Amino acid sequence: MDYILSSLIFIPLLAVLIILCLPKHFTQGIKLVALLATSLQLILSVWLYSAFDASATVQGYQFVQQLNWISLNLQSLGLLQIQYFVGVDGISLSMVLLTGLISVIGIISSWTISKNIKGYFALYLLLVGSVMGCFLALDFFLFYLFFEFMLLPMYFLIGIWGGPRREYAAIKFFIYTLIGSLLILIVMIGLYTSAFDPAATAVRANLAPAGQVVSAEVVAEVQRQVAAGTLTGASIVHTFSIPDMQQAANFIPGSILNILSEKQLWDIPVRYLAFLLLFIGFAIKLPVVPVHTWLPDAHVEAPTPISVLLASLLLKVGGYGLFRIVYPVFPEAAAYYAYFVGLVGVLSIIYGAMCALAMADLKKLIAYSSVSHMGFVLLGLASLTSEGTNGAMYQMFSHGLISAMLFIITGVIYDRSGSRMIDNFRGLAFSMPAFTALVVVAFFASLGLPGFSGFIAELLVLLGAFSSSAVSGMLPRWLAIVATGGLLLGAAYYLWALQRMFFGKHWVHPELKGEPVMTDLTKREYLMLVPLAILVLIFGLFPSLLLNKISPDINYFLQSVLQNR
Amino acid sequence: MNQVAAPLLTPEQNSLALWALLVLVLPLIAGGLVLIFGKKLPRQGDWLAIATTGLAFFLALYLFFQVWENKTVHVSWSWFQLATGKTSIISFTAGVYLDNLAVLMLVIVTFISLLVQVFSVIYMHGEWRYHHYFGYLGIFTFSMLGIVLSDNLLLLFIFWELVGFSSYLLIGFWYEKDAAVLAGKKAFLFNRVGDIGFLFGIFLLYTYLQTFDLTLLKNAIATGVNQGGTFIFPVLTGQADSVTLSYTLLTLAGLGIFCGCVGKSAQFPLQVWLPDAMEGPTPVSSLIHAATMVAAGVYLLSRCFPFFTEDALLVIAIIGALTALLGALAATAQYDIKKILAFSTISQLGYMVMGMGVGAHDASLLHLVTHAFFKASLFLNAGIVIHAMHHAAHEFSDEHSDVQDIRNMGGFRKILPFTFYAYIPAAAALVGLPLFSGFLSKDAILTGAWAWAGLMSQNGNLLYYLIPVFGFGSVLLTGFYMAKHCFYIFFGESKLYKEPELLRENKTAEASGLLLVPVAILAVLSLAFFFSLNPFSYAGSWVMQGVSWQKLLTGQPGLSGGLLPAITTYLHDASYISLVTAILSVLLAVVGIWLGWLSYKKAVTAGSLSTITAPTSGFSRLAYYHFYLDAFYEKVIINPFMRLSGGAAAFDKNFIDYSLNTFAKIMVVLAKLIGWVDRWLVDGTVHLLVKVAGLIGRLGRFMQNGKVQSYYIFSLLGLILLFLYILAF
Amino acid sequence: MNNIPLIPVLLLGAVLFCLGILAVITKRHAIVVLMGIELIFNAANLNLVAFNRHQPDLMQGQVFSVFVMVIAAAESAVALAIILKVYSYFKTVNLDQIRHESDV
Amino acid sequence: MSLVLIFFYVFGFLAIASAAFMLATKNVLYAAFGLLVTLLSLAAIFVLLFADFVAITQLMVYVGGVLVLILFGVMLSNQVQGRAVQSESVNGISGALVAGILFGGLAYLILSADYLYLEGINVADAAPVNTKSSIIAIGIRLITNFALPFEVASLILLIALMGAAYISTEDKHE
Repeated sequence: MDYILSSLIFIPLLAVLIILCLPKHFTQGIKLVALLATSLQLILSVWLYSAFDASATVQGYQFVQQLNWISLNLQSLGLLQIQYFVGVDGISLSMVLLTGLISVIGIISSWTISKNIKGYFALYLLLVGSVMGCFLALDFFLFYLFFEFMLLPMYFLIGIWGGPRREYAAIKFFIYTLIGSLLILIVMIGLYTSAFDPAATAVRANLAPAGQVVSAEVVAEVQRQVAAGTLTGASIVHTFSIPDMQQAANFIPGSILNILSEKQLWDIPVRYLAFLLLFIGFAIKLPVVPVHTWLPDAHVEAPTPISVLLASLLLKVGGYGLFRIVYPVFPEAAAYYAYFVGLVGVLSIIYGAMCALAMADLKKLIAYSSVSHMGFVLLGLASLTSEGTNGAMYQMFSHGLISAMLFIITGVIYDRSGSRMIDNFRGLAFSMPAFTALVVVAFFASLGLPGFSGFIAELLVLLGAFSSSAVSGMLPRWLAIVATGGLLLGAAYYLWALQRMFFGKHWVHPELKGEPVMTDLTKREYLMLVPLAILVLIFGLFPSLLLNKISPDINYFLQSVLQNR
Repeated sequence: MNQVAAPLLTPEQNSLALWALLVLVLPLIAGGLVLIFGKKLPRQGDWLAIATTGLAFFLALYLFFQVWENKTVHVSWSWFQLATGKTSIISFTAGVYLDNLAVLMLVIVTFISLLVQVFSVIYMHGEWRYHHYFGYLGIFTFSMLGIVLSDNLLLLFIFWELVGFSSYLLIGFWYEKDAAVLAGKKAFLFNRVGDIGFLFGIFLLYTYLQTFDLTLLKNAIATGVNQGGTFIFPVLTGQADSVTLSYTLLTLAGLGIFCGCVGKSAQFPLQVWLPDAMEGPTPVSSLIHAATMVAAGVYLLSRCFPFFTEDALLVIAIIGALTALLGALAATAQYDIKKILAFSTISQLGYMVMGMGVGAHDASLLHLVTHAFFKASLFLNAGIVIHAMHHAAHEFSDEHSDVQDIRNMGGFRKILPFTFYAYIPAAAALVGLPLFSGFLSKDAILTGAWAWAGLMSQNGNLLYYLIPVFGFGSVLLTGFYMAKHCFYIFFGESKLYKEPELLRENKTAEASGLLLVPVAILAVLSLAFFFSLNPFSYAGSWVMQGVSWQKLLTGQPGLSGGLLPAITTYLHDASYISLVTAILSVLLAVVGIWLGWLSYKKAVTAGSLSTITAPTSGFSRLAYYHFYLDAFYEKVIINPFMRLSGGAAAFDKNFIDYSLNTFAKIMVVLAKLIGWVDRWLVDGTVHLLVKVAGLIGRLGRFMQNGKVQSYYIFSLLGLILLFLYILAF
Repeated sequence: MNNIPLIPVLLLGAVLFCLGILAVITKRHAIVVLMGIELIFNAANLNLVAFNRHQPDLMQGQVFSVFVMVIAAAESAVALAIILKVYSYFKTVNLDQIRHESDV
Repeated sequence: MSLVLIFFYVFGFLAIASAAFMLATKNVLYAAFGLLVTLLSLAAIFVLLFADFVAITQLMVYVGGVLVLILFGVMLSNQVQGRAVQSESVNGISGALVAGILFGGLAYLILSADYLYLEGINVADAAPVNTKSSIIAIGIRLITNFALPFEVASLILLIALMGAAYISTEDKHE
């Protein structure tokens, strides 16, 4: 199974081609192809999860596939080298698993889409494939390619299949994310001009035979020679490889992002500036207050399955980018700005929760709760402690599951009544008891009730943030204390929503179109919600299922950041 | 990192731990099954829930006899691990810890849970969501047992939250009633406020001592050396250096943990949720909001006793005393039977907490146990009364009268004699009359408080005596409100429903046996005899001896240092305190009862019994509205916060989004402007060039018109120009 | 003296030349244009002959005027042949019309 | 004023007038006759300028050849029977302008040129009058100094005649 990662990426893309070949009215076939492709992806990702060896090596990218893709000789500027470089480690593993899961759920949720089915499913699978690519790419260029590739299908999925203000939302989403990508692009180019690939350089400088694995000594020798300035110009092979960029020794002396160069721009070291740019780029995706306003609009206008994908997967790309690129490449800037990052995280937690408290639209409430919960990711990351970083990763995974549930729940209500306003419903527990039970599960999971995965994540994050001042010295304690307010607020808005919508005497606003019949869940909806609920419970009771797999790699990440700060 | 310093586990210990686990999960399994399949099971599965709880109870008894005064069992398993540092791992464990206190609580919880479930079979009969009720109870029992069995603070916190959740479900069981749903929400949120403080306490301990495990923490604390305001802890397992912690930080950690107790045990200032929680079914109030869950705070204090510094204990004592007094005061003005009991619960919990604070650790636990029985009994009795009232109200199709208002009752001594005789011992125990269990425990707490005050005030500060004074004051008030409401309920004439038979199940039986048996058992257990062979002295109580700090804390009082031994010594020296306390408390209780009788008489003569109105005057109004704490929170915290939230949302919409949109609009305008420039300047220039070129072209075309003569003209013109050029230059 | 001064002769030549040009330019009839050309030739000849009066050594003026006449004769022969051919083709010798008709 | 000069002016005027008539008339035949008069007048002027051979050649070639050719052309290209061959004018203004400017220029040049500086030209006083015919001199020059141009001219004449003959033949295959 050497090609498992590539299959994960390209199965959906292949399915896109198949769907495009199918006749437009053959809707069942199109849906089945999409379901099959995503199911295959799920099976492969579960297989990947089971085959992933957590104990193997300290820095283990596994199932690596590395092919030269674009190679351009720029004469004195060296060699431009873009690779098809994919691999999986603990950090990406959880996200791959999540992507596999959520994409199947999303397909089931998309089953009722009736408008231009062919286009919808083609775009959907394109999106899924790009997300998967994003999580697996180890070449920055490849990552960026997939990152940008996600934008387009998302734009159309919101803009065509969305609600009444879909154009506004789609454009807002597009512009926000595009600005983020631009910032990332700037830093990517800067990194590219600064970093080199020691192994390929060795081959090019005839220090090692081609076609063989370059030994560590030769790599060290090349790094030494480049640092000494004896290897320069044409013989240096520039690289986009993220693992290469993570080592300070792989930066060309005198280049703008070399850690020793101390170049400054507006009195800020360029590396710090690059960190900030990258951080903002990914923070927009995460999203983080105050660059979060695309999220509520996009969520409210997007159709249910797309909301699910957006909340469960796309937001995670931002956090994943921080883990995979921003922190390891700029560890000293990360340490320098830890306070700032933590502060922004706490701001998101509290501000998002407060906004959620004031929302009258259930979907908006959940969207803001996403902002709040993703703040925990930042807080955990900023703490730079084992607990915090593991918690942040776990929060990404857990939020992926829980937010999927939450958005499906709003979809269920919207499907029946065409409204999502909290005030339009009372006492839904009477007409939809099973649904209400699942809503209670989802809400309590999201507000961090022990036993559900969200609790473990938030506990670890808060623990990390709290102990950070004593352990890594990153965050002051009050940040954690304020962040805990998010737990309280989370409980407040969820319980309030529960009270207003589901309890009390049964009543549905009479002016809703067609006097909706609030029937209980259909089989299809059970099929989406119940597995998610079970997973949320399982990962809440047995966090070792995931943490034991990912924590060695997260620890490696953490130690490399802490050593290089 | 913190490999559990595992004592060699014998197979016996392992098996005991597994039995304990079985006790833990039995109610959960039953609850889950009933929840999911309840509708399909015969009798909606209540028998399943009761049977498993019964089984759990017997298993608990087995564990009790194995462990009590015999051994402690501590088994822990790795739950999940995080890699950290070079090679080490952080291990989060989950384990079972059985000692005297744990097994005692195990028995109490399973026992009361069993009784309450039996009681509920009739009480909740015909309820629309009958099986949900038993499912929720199962979940609750599971969570409560989890608190009791947990060997570390994290696990304890988890179950702590879970009991909050099951409490939320049960309070809001009748979710068609808005008040019930609101009460559930309020309970959960107020609990969460406390829990967050609890979390900080745990975090503080974890940050410096690197473990959640209670035993390890206790051991670590025990090794701490107090050096003038800071504690120095020697090298702990897996740590490089010794840890130095300031006294303040440790006090804060202790107060953090105490916050959990404040929330769950309804202490001042978070006690407001408990009266509202009475919206839940009465058996639930009995089990959760009287006997077990609310007492969990006291259990927590006992478990974490070594982590409290002297200052922390002082705060605990003050809060406890204040709560006891405030609860009692509020109870005097209530007329709702459940509200009275709820406030009395608050007051009694205040006693226990105060007991913990003053170092009367074992007395406090004794009160926990005795209170669990008599308060459960009171609530169940109240349940029967309410049930009867409902019955009558149903017969009369009376939907307006408040069936829980004691002014609507009266004369039940004759109508429901059995209930009366079950109610009185429990009430007497609550008031603290001799021969009843409450006397023992209350006496113990008050003695402890007095001794503590005496010890502390040796520096001349007599303010410490306020604590026992508050305690004694509460005794008086307790006597007053208990007597008063007993007179209202059981004496005189039935005010609302004159026909006694309407209130009874049938002519022969006042209520179903399933209601009466649990009540009877609990009433019997309100007698002091069961807790101490000498019903006048708590000193010989087997419970107190079993849960004394020497035994529970293995003789390590922890951060409070010499306080506990000093109190013991002080009490030993001033043995009169015990006697005086006993006499004084009984005296106060009797005075209270007499005052209650006077108040009842006065009401009867004034004829104000039948006027169902809220008190309008002065203090009683203040007490009736619970000192306006709710309104205070509403006005000072919740409303401003909601406004702030609305402000945040408006800020989001009107500022961030607005500025964004404005920015976008400016960009669009700019783009339009640039578009205009593009069209008129850039394009214009190009068009001009095109026009010029076209003109030239047209000129060229005019010349190249295919007419040979024109060509001739032009060539001649050219010639002329050439001439002119030559001539001119 | 019966000598004719140079300048009046040259002016006469200039006048005839210009009239010839005017004919070439303005006339639409091909043959009239041809006439204009002949006129121009004659004006040139007049100049040649006039200058020959003042530089008679080699008689080059007169000799060349003879050449010019030869060329003119040849030219007019060819031109008329062409005109006739054009006429048989377009049925007109009007220059503008010929242009229009060949413009298809 | 000598008689020669008077004659010159008379013939000069006649030449200009007839040329102008040629321009002015619309009738092509009239124009041809106007040209005839011009040519004749020029022949007379040639005589006055002591170029008897040129004058005779003018009469023979132009009047006898070219003009007859033109007349033939006029007649052959005139389909309309019984009506004068018309020729309109175009480009009146521009043509007059150009011609006027040209004339002005030429006149300016002629009048302002300083002939004294030209080698071998005497403006005021022409060369000694050689009353003898110029035929001998021309003949000698033609076969001595200007033999080559003479031959070339004859060749051109030949080619032109052949060309004219070729062009005017009807296409057989048409």
